[in-house]
Amino acid sequence: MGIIATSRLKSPWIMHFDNSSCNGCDIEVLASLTPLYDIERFGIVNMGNPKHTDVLVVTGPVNRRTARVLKNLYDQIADPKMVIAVGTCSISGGVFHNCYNVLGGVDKVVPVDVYVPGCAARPEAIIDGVVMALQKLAKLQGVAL
Amino acid sequence: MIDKLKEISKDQLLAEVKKYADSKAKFVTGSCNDLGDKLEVTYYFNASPGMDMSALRFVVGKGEEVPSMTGIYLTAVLIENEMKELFGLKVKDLAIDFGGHMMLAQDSPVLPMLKSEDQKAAAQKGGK
Amino acid sequence: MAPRTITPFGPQHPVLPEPIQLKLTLEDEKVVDVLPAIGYGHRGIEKACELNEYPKNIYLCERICGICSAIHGMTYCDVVEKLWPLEIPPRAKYLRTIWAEMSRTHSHLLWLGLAVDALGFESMFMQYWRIREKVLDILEMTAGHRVTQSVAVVGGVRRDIDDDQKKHCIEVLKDVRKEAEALNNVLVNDYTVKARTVGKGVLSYDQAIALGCCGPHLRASGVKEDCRQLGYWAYGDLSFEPITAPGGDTYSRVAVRCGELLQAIDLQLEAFAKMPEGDIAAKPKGSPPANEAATRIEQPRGELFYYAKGNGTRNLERLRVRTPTYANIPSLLVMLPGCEMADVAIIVLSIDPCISCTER
Amino acid sequence: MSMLSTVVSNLFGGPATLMYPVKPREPHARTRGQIALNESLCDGCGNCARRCPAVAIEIVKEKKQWILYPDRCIICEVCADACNRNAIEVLPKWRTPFYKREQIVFQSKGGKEVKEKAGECPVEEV
Repeated sequence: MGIIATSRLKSPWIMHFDNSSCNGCDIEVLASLTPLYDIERFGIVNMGNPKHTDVLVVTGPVNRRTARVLKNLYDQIADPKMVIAVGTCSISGGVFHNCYNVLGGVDKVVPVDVYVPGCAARPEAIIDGVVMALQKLAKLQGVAL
Repeated sequence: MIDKLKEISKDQLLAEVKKYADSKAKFVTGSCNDLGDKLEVTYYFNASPGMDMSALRFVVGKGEEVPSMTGIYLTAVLIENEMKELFGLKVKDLAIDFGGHMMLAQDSPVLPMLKSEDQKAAAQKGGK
Repeated sequence: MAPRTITPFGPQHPVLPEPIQLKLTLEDEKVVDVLPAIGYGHRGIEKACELNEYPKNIYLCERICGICSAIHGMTYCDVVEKLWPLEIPPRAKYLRTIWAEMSRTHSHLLWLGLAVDALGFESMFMQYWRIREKVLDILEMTAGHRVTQSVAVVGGVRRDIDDDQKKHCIEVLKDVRKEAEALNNVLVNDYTVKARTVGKGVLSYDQAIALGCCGPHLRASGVKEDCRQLGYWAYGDLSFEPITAPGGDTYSRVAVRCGELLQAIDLQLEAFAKMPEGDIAAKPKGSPPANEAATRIEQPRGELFYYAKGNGTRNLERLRVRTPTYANIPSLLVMLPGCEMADVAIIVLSIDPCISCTER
Repeated sequence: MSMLSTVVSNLFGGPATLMYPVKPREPHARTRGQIALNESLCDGCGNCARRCPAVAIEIVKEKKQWILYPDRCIICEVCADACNRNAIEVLPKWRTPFYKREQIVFQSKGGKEVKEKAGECPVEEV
């Protein structure tokens, strides 16, 4: 199993899901794929399919309709999985704290491993967040990163 | 102050909207205000091409039915559904009826845009 | 008659980063009917704006949409200023114009990138986004953040652009213009792009008006209509002429946005040259009076409509936001039936959908 | 073929990529990264907490504490503009991600006390 666990850390596949964010963080997640930041050089690939995914990147506050979708996507991802909440509003609801249709942060619905603050979170911070998630995963599985 | 605002009654609505449609005006949007026991609905139109905007406004009681203008302007379907959902405006004969769940989910608050008692009290106090 | 199937498109789809669902009724590969299901991004911002004190709403309104957040914030300030009414200083007008056009530049670059990516032209996507980073960099330098600029305040703007920054901005913009022009030439003349877009998702002049479309989507159907013609902020002093295209198809929409991208850079350069010295903000007196106002501002995606009603307190009685995508979604009901399943993605993208705007 | 000029200029133009973790980019002077309190200037007037659109600042008058919730802060800089004594600094470096949501407590006119170091990994050694 050692080789699989190590390869997972060397090339994590991420999936991005937008709850009901303002688009700012989504665009920054996308921007980190493009030439200036280019996260693919770390072996990180953006996937559209939850079954292939190791890391779920969630942006935006959970609202009453996307809560179900998010839970669904989370359940479809195979173990071990990591969830990263990107952006202030996905951590706690942030500026949307008194909107009636917002439930709050992502951690009200699924467990979150790493929180990336910022409004919108900078691509550098997102890269840091993914690396921190991998560190946690390495520790959990007892393999060296 | 809204420029070129025309106050009408709800029975005149379809006839007035038809006039706009015949003159090839563009539907801009609508807005709804909660006036306590009544709802104030305003529709905005733009004489196209150009940037000349005018508005129609009518006031209805909260239980009254309002005719839908989706037969004339299909694009009003989103705003009429939204007003129905968020304010409880009773629009009849909608072209596409989302059944009260266009914006809101099953467990969302009902008619969330209506003013709460606290809000009314705060507005009264500040107005003096 | 071929058997019909209903295929969902979204809410989590690789082409659209945002949640929207289209229920497509298909007959083999042909779309015969479409029903949009929205509401995945509904937060209830309009209500929260009534509950907050009015200066806080600037930051909430900016987060209606992260792509054109500067314009949302400035439009909110504009409509609240109309309640007094309050005149803003000339330099603030120019600064607002510059930031608005900078947002337009980066938004169009973003859209062009996403559109060519939906066509499968991935290297071009990377090229557009590479230039876009330069625009984001000058936004960060002048406003403080790449995405949420937070430059607007009721009465003017919060930050000034000094001479060094101005010089740097002009340099970068000229560079971006040169590179964008080269890429646009490739895009509009490319054989594959033409094959995928010409004659797809056609919307005629009359249909576009009857469906109440706005922005580049409307201008691609030949309607010469742009809110910047109203001459708000500094647009009255700049040489501005709306860009239109006659076709009404996806190709025209690409062409209009290519033109507007270069025009936005020209407008910024002109505004930089004409910008007067002076204050950057006027101070509002007291709370917004009991009055109502509506304002229309051109956003990258089209006309942004704000309606505000004050009641003399520090809270607003009502704020209504109509965003351009809200007006453009009904046109999908006309454009999609009859097209092939494979073209759905590019036709949906061609209205430049911004779902978080639409649902607030 | 018309793409050729772009291709050639990219070939010789050097990489566009920023080697991020190795070579971080220079932040601009105006960049809004995170906020911090200069404890020696703060008098606990509460202007910042009242104006904050995201309710990220809390002031406990009795203990003279200024509490920042980094998980709510949207870095809009309103607090820094509202402060009459310029006690709130905006630093250009973005806040690093964290494993646990923690509040950061500043002691007005006193030492700084952080409840738990935000960056530490909470997982126990197996």
